[in-house]
Amino acid sequence: DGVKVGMITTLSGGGAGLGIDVRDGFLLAVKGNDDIEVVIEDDQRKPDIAVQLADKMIQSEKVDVMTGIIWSNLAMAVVPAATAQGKFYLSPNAGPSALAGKGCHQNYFNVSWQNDAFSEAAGTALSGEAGKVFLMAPNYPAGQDIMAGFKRTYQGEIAAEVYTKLGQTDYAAEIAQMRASDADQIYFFLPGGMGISFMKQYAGSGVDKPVSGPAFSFDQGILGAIGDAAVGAKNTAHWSKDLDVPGNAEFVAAFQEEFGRLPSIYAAQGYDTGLLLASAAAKADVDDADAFRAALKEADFQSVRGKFSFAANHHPVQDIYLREVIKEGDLVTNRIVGTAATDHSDPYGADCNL
Amino acid sequence: MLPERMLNIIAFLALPLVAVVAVVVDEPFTITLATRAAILALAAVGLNLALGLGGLVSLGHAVFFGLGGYAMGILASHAQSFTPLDLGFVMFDGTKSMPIIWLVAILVSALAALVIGLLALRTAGVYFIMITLAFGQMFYYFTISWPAYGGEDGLSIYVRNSFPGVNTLDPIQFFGLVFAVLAAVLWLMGRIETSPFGLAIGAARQNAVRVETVGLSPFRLRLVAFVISGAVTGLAGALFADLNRFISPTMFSWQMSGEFIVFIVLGGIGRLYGPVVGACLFVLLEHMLSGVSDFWLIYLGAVLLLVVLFARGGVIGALSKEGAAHD
Amino acid sequence: MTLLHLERVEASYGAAQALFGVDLSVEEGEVLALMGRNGMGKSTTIRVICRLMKHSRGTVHFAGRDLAQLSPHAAARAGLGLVPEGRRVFAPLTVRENLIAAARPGPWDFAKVTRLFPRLAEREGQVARHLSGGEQQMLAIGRALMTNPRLMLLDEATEGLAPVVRQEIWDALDAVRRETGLALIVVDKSLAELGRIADCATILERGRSVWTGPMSGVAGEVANTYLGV
Amino acid sequence: MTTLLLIEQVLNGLQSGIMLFLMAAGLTLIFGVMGLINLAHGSLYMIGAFAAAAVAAATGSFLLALFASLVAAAAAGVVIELAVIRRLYDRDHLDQVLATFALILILSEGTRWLFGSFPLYLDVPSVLAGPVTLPGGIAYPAYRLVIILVGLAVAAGLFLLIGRTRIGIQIRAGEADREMIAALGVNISALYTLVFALGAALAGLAGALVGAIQSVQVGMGEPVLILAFVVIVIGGIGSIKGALVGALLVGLTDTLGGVLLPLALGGIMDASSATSIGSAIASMLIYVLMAVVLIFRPTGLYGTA
Amino acid sequence: MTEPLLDIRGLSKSFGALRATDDVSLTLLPGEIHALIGPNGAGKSTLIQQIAGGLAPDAGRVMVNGRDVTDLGTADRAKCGLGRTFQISALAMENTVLQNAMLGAVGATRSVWRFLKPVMQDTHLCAEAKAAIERVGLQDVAHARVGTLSHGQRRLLEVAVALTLNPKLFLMDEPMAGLGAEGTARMTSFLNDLRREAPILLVEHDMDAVFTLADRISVLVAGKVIATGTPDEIRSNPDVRTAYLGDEVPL
Ligand SMILES: Nc1ncnc2c1ncn2[C@@H]1O[C@H](COP(=O)(O)OP(=O)(O)OP(=O)(O)O)[C@@H](O)[C@H]1O
Ligand SMILES: Nc1ncnc2c1ncn2[C@@H]1O[C@H](COP(=O)(O)OP(=O)(O)OP(=O)(O)O)[C@@H](O)[C@H]1O
Ligand SMILES: [Mg+2]
Ligand SMILES: [Mg+2]
Repeated sequence: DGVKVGMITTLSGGGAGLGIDVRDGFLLAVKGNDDIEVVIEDDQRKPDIAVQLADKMIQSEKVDVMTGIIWSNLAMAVVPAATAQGKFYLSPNAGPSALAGKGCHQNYFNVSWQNDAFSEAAGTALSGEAGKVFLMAPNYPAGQDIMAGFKRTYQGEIAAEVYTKLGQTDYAAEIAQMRASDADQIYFFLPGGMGISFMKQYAGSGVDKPVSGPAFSFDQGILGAIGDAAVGAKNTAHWSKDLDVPGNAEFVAAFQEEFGRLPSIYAAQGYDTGLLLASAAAKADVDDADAFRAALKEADFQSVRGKFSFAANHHPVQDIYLREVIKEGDLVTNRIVGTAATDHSDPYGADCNL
Repeated sequence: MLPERMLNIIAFLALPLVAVVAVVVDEPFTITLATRAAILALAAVGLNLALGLGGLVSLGHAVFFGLGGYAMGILASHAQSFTPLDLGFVMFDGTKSMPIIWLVAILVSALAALVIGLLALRTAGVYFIMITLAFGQMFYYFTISWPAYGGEDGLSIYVRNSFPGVNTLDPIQFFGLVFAVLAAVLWLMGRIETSPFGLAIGAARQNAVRVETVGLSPFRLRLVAFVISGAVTGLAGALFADLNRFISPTMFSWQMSGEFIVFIVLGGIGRLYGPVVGACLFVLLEHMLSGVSDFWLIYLGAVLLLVVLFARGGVIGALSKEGAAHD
Repeated sequence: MTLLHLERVEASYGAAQALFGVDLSVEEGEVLALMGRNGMGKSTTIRVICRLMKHSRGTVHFAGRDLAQLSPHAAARAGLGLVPEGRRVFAPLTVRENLIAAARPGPWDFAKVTRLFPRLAEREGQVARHLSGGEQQMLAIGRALMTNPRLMLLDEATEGLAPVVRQEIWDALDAVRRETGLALIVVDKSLAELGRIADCATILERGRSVWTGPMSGVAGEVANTYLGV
Repeated sequence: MTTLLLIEQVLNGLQSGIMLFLMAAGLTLIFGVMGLINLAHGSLYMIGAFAAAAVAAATGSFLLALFASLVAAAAAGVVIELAVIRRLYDRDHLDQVLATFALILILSEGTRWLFGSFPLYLDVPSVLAGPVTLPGGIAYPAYRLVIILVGLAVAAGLFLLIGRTRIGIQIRAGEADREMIAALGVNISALYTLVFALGAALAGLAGALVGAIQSVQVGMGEPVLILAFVVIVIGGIGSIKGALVGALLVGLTDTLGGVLLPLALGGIMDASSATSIGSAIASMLIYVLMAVVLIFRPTGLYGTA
Repeated sequence: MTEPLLDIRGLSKSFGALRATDDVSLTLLPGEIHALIGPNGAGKSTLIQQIAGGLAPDAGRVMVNGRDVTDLGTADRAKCGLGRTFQISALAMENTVLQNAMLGAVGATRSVWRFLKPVMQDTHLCAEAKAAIERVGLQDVAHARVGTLSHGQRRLLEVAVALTLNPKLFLMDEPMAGLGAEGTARMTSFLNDLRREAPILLVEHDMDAVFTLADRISVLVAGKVIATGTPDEIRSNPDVRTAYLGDEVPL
């Protein structure tokens, strides 16, 4: 018999785009695979609903593996309880530091990134050339994690560090601070609509310091909404649609064919998660937990990011690229301009006793 | 058309019936759903005292729900990690015992309700709605950016707390416990509603001047109702945290407060069992519709809309002969 | 010509029937006193005429039109002016705004109404909530006049007014009626004052019209049986 | 912080206040004047933004996009009023809350169904794209100046409509006693449909104007909804002047709080806790403002009991 | 001379430029009905409000039963024995007639802080409430919701609620308003008896009732008391006739 997967992700409301990408990528990867049965539920981006759904997956659906959660806070609500009950959890997005360090678990596999990863890579890549950097992020754990990641690796001066309200839409005050500061460069993390608002307003302000950030603010799903204002911005990610590794071009084409839009990093992560699962299911019976775990650990699949393996704490070891936002005809998209970090893994693994 | 009393009995017994059937056919998740419904009902029953009887439309009851939840989370996490909680004047080891947690949840939320009530009850009507919302938002943003207990990420309590004589890890036993609390609170609320206090607070909703001229202070009546109401919702918060074994700032969000109001209006304002029926129905709809399509919220919206437009007095009002309990 | 005609009108508040068969008619320029003890259906009858309530049986015709077809505002525009029981002035609006909200073209305008009630001119900018009871009553009457109706319905319109003012109002309405042919339906408790202004009377008892006749007939036996005086 | 920067931040606060007023204007009319609690205000705001984005994408004209936002939101307003709202005027506030809450679900998800789950592109017209230089050497985005002008124009227009015209008086009379104003011959149903549509159109216009410098996405209306209520309540329900003052206060508090608090706290604690605590408090600040205003003036700054 | 139960001294209240009550002093003696009449807007309701505690006076004192109550709130004044009725009915419209009367009884007996015993099963409170309802003749509609009562019935209920308080004195603002001829006659004879229990300060525009009932009459014009005296004195006072009575009341 095959593997039953419970996917809990955000499919309704404002944050649905990310969940839909993860779901579609995942389904694309396991399409036609009879070994894998998928049950999907919508968490509405509410932690308590996610917890309920996890209970449902475990108690009623009797799934073997869970996946799908987009947001750190929902992951924190669901993952520990699920893994404690012997289920496998594959994270297609979100990697809170707590689950990478002391809170790591043998059944928890992160197929995306630890929250700090992109900004650590950015810190490395920008060191030396960027001069003084102005940091900005929303005031919540993921925002603080990501800025901490940047500061950990950046070897240069931080001109200022500003934390904004989560969900803020007007950045006039921050932009004025940027203008007045002696920073040479802006590094920011503002996911979703916050990033769109900031980039548009920044473009209209006449401040012309270069901007960069982790890929979340420059992903395919939102670049269309930012438009030309984003062109030229640098960002770091483990994947890009022009990444020249086996299988990537096919994935991009298949995704576009199937869903009529370009894949985002979330779609790529969902896809990789699906591939990982399929690779393990082909090797081991999920009822034999140790064997299945070992099969997952091997990560024996062709990731669309190229080389991919798990560190001891079951978090990825992967390359992270520097991308630049460009215009291809009418399309605003990313192009790889360099490698920001090779075989990057997170610093929390030291606290994990796996 | 049934008499309202019959409906109430049916509504009340439906929950344990579902839970017991779920045990028989081995569907533990259904028990979890029933437990969730019962706890949300309890929170809304609390609000109903202020809102239905006292006319105090609080859009900030999530404050008490959240405080109950954080009382549980903080006590249990300290007990779990064996790090005492330093309150400045005493050190406290934390606890995993439900009765103590409940007591703390009730006291903390009652205290908060007292303070918020003292300030908010100076206003009335829509202003009251908004000032309670303001307090809710303050707590919400505070907990989001307060790192000690997880900030926005929230806090997991991996093992459910204990109650003497009950195996709380067993879904049906935990349900039984929750349901017993709900039953007790409903009984209490029923008594309060018909008591002299209930008569007076109900009259204060309709005509404060009238209450004053018979020598009663509407402010004091409302404050007491608000405190009791907050305490009950706080207790529900502690239970909710225990159901999920998890707390997070969303317990403080205005959407949470809004949902409590939705339960009450859905079931029928001014009815003792209104919140119970409303919460059960809402949980049921949420559960059944979410599988239908990605756009299931449209259907949920449509159902709610139909109820407001065509079922005056909520679901109970529509099904019983009595119609609107009051306007 | 008959201006208003009700025939066998019945009406209910939800399940509770309040009117069981009311017949009455008002001629152009006529003043009808609608009488009866408390709770007999006077206000309900008035509400039915103004379409604030739907009748369940019977017919209501006004100026040749079937009022059942009209919405309240259309009925008002057809020429009905209401001074409702309990005043119902627009509390948050000023005196001037209360009057302007209702205005429709005709002989009655702001200047003329405030000439009738000088007190309203003095309180022009004050919100109606803070008027004295009697001032609110004046405002309610003035407001109905501003619509320049053909038939005015006054439900206890002089309740709470000082005797001098009441006299002035009746005199004024009487004068208007002579000038413009305004018809009135008056509900009022003072038999003496009604006697001076009304031409005829209809008496209600438990939701039925039980007596109709000239105002002078409301005395002695009739008054005793139906009104308890 | 230099004086010039402080002045610029005060300006930012004021302009963000006017932007808030623009977002709250439709609600001022529907909630403040008609007395209807319309939680779907944010959804109408969103509809305006989406309509504008769709038309701008199709035609490339920002003016047409603005026009589309007005028309789409007004049309949605008329449909909603006729189908739902009209049955709610004589109901409890709570029924209105529940019904318009249901409308949020339907409208948001309906929009997502039509336009997909991803944010749409809507940008300021190219003539207004860059900054202009204000006296004192402050560079200021030209488009924001336009928003300020539109906001002030809307404020003036509403003030005149509500306070000075007969229609405004009749709307307010209708809010006080609907049955009575109908009995005086005013077609209050038609009037209310009209006003609701106007309120919706204002919400839609704000969605398009503000959407051009923010993100056009499902759910964009919800924070706006709460802020709009905060603004109106601080100012006092029913008062246009109050709404404007409330909006400016909220804008100033929010902007200056976020900028100054971390600085101020920097004097008494280390820099990183100052930024995190400072911005934590700053995010609560407008709610503290609202609570304080209501505690001392229970009916808002310009409201009457 | 007996001590006045109500003694007000120099009460003044202005709204902006308008002096609604201007240095008003009057007393209410045991067993009397003291009528307060005057043109519309003269300040009668404003005066009653200041006595009952709904409005704070700008100047002056209010003494009830020898106690200065000027600084007390409405509820506390009610506890001191002030019973009042309103010009516009203030009742709990969704409740029944009996429940409204019960509320008075609850207030009077200070039994509101009881949370568990059903109020309708309290025989003592019920008896009080029913007695009051019977006295005003509303026993037939005791279980009807107030919202379904006619205007006149509501006026009677106002009085009944005041009765349940067993007040030391009554303030009544236009109790006859809206009552038919028959109702007015009944109310008149009812108040006539009531004065033996507690004196009444009566504001009323029904001159028949006022001249039948009042022991003393004060006339308020533009916030000032222009005359106080027996009905006969007032009837023949030419100032009062021009300001208020007109030729309604025959000499
Ligand atoms: N809103 C209502 N709901 C139910 N019944 C009502 C309502 N209003 C009035 N009634 C009933 O209808 C009957 C007629 O009332 P109506 O108000 O027409 O009497 P009325 O003759 O005007 O009396 P009054 O002189 O006291 O004003 C009364 O028995 C009353 O109880
Ligand atoms: N809150 C207020 N603000 C401004 N003016 C007020 C206020 N309350 C009352 N007034 C004015 O004070 C005057 C006295 O009002 P009051 O209600 O005391 O009159 P009254 O003698 O009871 O008259 P009536 O017999 O008509 O009821 C009126 O002219 C009224 O307009
Ligand atoms: Mg009547
Ligand atoms: Mg008065």
